[in-house]
Amino acid sequence: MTLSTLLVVSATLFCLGLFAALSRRHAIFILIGIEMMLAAANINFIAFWRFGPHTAHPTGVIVAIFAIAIAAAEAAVGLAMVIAVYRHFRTTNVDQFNQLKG
Amino acid sequence: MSGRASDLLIQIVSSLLNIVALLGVFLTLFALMSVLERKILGRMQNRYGPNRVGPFGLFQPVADGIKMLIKEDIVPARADKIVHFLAPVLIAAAAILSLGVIPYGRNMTPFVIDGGILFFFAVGSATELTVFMAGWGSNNKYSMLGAMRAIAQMISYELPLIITVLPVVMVVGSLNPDKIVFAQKYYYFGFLPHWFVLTPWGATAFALFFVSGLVESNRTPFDVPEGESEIVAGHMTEYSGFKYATFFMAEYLGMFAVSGLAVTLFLGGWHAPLPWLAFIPSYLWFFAKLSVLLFVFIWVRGTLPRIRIDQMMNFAWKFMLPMAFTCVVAAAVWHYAGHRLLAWLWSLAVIAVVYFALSIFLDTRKKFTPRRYRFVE
Amino acid sequence: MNIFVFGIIASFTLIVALAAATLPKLMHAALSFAVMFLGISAFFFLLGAEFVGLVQVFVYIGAVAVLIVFTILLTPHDVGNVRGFGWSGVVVAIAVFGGLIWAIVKTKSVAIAPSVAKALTVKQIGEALMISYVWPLLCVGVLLTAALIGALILVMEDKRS
Amino acid sequence: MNTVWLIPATPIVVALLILSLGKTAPGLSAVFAVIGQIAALIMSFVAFFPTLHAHGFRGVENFTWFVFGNQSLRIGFVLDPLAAAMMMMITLVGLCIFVFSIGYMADDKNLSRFFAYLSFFSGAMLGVVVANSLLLLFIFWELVGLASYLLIGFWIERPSAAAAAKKAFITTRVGDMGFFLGILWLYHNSGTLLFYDNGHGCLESAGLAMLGTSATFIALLIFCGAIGKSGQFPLHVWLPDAMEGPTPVSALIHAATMVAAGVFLVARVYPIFSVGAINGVTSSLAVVVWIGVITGLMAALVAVAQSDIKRILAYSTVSQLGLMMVSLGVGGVAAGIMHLLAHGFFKALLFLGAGSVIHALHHEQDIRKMGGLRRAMPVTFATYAIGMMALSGVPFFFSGGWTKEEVLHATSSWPSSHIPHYLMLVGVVLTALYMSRQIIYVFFGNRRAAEEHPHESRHVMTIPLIVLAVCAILFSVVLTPGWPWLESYLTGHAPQFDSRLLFQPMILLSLGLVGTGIALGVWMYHATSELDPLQRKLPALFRFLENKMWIDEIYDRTIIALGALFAWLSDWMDRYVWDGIVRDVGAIGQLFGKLTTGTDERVINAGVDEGTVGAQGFGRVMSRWHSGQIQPYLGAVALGMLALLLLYAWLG
Repeated sequence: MTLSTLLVVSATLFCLGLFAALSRRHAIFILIGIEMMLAAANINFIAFWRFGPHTAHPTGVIVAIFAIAIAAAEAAVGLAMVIAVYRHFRTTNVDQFNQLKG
Repeated sequence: MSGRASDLLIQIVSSLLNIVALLGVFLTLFALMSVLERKILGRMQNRYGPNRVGPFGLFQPVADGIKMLIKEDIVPARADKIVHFLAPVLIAAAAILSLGVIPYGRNMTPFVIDGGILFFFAVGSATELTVFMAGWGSNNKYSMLGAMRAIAQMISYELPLIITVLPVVMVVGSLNPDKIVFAQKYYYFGFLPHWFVLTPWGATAFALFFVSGLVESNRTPFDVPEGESEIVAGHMTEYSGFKYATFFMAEYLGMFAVSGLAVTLFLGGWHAPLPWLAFIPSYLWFFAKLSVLLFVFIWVRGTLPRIRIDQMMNFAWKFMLPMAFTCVVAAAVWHYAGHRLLAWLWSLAVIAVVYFALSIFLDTRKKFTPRRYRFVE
Repeated sequence: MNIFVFGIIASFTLIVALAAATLPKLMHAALSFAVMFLGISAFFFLLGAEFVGLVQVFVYIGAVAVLIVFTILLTPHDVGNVRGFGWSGVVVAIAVFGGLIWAIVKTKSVAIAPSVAKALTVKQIGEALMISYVWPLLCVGVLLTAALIGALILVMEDKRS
Repeated sequence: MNTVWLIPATPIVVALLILSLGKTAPGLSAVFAVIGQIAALIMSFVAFFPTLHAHGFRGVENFTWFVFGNQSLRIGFVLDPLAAAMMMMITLVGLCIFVFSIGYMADDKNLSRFFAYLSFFSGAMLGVVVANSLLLLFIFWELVGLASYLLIGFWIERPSAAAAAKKAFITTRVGDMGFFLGILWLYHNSGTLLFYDNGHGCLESAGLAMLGTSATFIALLIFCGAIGKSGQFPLHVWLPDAMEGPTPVSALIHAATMVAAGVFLVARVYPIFSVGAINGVTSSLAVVVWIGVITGLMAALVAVAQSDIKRILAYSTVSQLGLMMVSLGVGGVAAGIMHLLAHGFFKALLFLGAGSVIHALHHEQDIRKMGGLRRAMPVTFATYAIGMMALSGVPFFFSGGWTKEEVLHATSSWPSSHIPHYLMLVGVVLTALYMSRQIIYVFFGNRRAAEEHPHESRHVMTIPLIVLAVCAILFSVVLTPGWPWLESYLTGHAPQFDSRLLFQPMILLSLGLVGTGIALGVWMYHATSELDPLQRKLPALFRFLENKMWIDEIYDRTIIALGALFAWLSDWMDRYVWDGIVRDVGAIGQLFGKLTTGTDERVINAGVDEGTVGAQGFGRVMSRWHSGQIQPYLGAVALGMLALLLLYAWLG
């Protein structure tokens, strides 16, 4: 097991998240996809910390913890927005949220 | 290469041994508990309880188990089969996992994890999702409502539950359950145990923790998610046979886990209450304390009526949470005032001030008045 | 660390993630999403970051997943409409995937084995958080409070209408 | 010493307090005003004591007002015998007038406004007295002017009152222009406006030395201000017109505040006047003397032919002020100030007495319609007679007699000329004449056209009269040559008692002159009739005097007509010359504007239009990309990231 294999796994996870965020029509899927991408990024942080020269300094771990906290906040606000948008449009299909269409 | 392989083997074998021991002890305890609860409740209600199977009805759980196993397993046609199946499995798994980090005796912690307390709560939080899975997967109105109620109350009470643990973690300076138990091994004046429940903040935190634990394990008086008079059996409505038994077991295991954690955090873990009683094996002390707490669980169930859900939520957010934060402050005061008598008084003062302020602030000034009946005209 | 264990965890995580991204039923996807985090936290355990793994499980399974299923219940949707699928997204995702893999393979310096290191204790992390990273910690605290209040205001029922 | 500023501040604060109360409680406002005045009186009294202890006492409190550049403007307050005596007089007389006003103005609906202005007037005058800086003095000086404007025009609904107020304000402003120029010149030369500043003030030797020959001009310019305020010729015209204000206001203006300010100013800056004096004579002082002489004599003559009770008193004030100026000019500063103080008491008494009469007769002011009030108003008559005799200068018993004596004594020893002395003697006779004329018309003889049932005024009005009458008599105690306490106090010498000095030959002369005047008056006016005896005998002279020597008319024909002409000329210039130029410039601007408009429309606007059309088209194209949906945007971000990754890989 090398760093590159971990990176391949996290890249795969990232692209699955990207795929979920780009292709699915339901607003919640976009959030799920974003959370997946963030988790993939967290794996990278931890991996680089673990494989890096300074294991004693938990910088990567700290960044991952902050990323988790911020992702939680983002999820809370994002889901609140989904509910608010649903109240307004009566749908959660992102194809129909096009009021900003130029 | 061979050394590493043998290391791994030893690891796997010891883990399996731990798991087997854990399951053996706690499933036995579950069986015992199920019959004892019925007997104790019976005594409280002036009847005998189960007394037909075996001596004093002690084989009743065996009979129950056989009944559950051979009962028809009914899955609703519109149910989500996979989720419906996974819910009891996962809930039992979570309950068993959370039992894994509690120190049962001297050097008797199944899995030593540095962040053991965090592990306990991380696994415990999975319970909510599994309850939800059960409710949603059954595709039943009552199940869904029960699951929603369960999640609402569990999330609400999870906050005080976790925050009341914080003072102990702060004072000990570790999330490791072993270290927390170790910190309570001393005695004041040679006889008064150094348990955290004997400090003002510890007593308050223990009371809050115990109430929150009651809620988390869906026990009376907080059993609204499965209140049979309102929503049949909540998220367990569509379960029968062995799946129902699994839910039942998970609930009891959860109760054991919360009680065990309470013993670990506040009641000195496996330490003897008096120094000259230390010759009795440590795990016996632990189970003795655990039994006392379990008896209180049963006692409460036999005594108190079910509470209304909105009152319960208000209680959580308006009283439990502020008091839990007060415990944190009081523990800090106690810690920085030097763990002495003066610290004890200061800490008590902090808690008393907040308690009385809350009691004044939350007083709705509702008086008991004669009930007035209104009839349909 | 064992390549065998790693393989199991990786394949489990990726399969569950694929399920979370593609399952047609939203609730199934959300539950797979929750399970995926179990796999990711297993990764963290494997890499010696137990604390992050526990926090991950605690936050995502205990809070975010519950929030997501609650939101799903609060937004009953018209099923046929939402199940659409954008193939352009697949193309973009595959392109990005290709680019990333190409970059990883091309970069020789990442093909290294992990160094032997002592396990990271919670105390170390706590000290790092409270000493070196106390400002970011406070900022995250403020952010979480703001997010809490903001989310509440967003979903509050408009009393006027 | 450092609390002297409280004395002027108290009435001003009281004035603001009364104004802030509004019309809610007129009685309360009177109480406040009187209390404020009493407080000022007490404080003046307290301030008076330290000046007694040491002869030539002078307390100075200076501070920096503000700093501009590297110069700091300093102002301050001074307490010396001059200021202390003036403050005592102002507050005492002011208090009497305030109390009198309660009765006199009882029916007025704007009572609180009246008391606020009155209080403000008093405070401003006290500020003039204690100021230790020409600038601060000027500020209070202008506040005095403002207060007089407000009070003269107090009955704002009367056009004549409004006109008189304007006249007073503008006329005094003419003098103030000169005063201000003098201040600037003084500041330019000496670099300080402080009077006393530990030897660096402009009135102290170092400061005076810096003035040099310009001292004469500075002194004359400052004197312009005094001319305006003290009603000296040729700016005296506002003072008789100021009788349009309520009678207590006239009393205050003539006795205590406004007109005294001019005399006080000259006394205050006297060292500037006497720079380079040879034998006590400088050219600036000579100007002061001659102006005073002209004013005194002219006003006394005019007073003889007036028929309005207050106008007679007004002209007598002008005449007396002339006398004081002469005294100052010839070097008798102490005599002049003593006469000012004594005059303050008896002139206030006379005005209040006239006010009492006017009040009793329901605002009838023509003396030819009065008569025989002696029996109806005994208190008023008695006090008025005391005031009249003090003003006429009856010796021995009345303060006016002693001070007038001193003034005449000073003029007699003026080295330049004896003409002022003789003219002043004539003035004394004239004063006795017109005062006896007035008192005979008002109090003796038969009742004439005016009121059927005149009655004595209320106590609130008569008590101030009595107090002032007592003062007018008792004040003479400190004035006599036998024990010249006040003079010593003002000049800073120890008083010496010498009873032999009480009887001097000059007294006989003055007794004779006053007797002549009074006898002449009695002889001329004893047979009272509608037609004035002087008018019967010398109609031309009488008309000349009755119309105030046509000075107002001369001003109308000359200065004001010139002003009107100039205004008309300016108007014409403005209308046809300047306006035309402006119009032409405007037309050029318009032409230029048209040119630029053309350029703007055809060149710049068109360019911008084309640009915006292009931008619009581009935006339309771009907006097609903006579907308003999230996912394409997210995809674009992902592709951008991919592009960056590839770019990075390609570069390194």
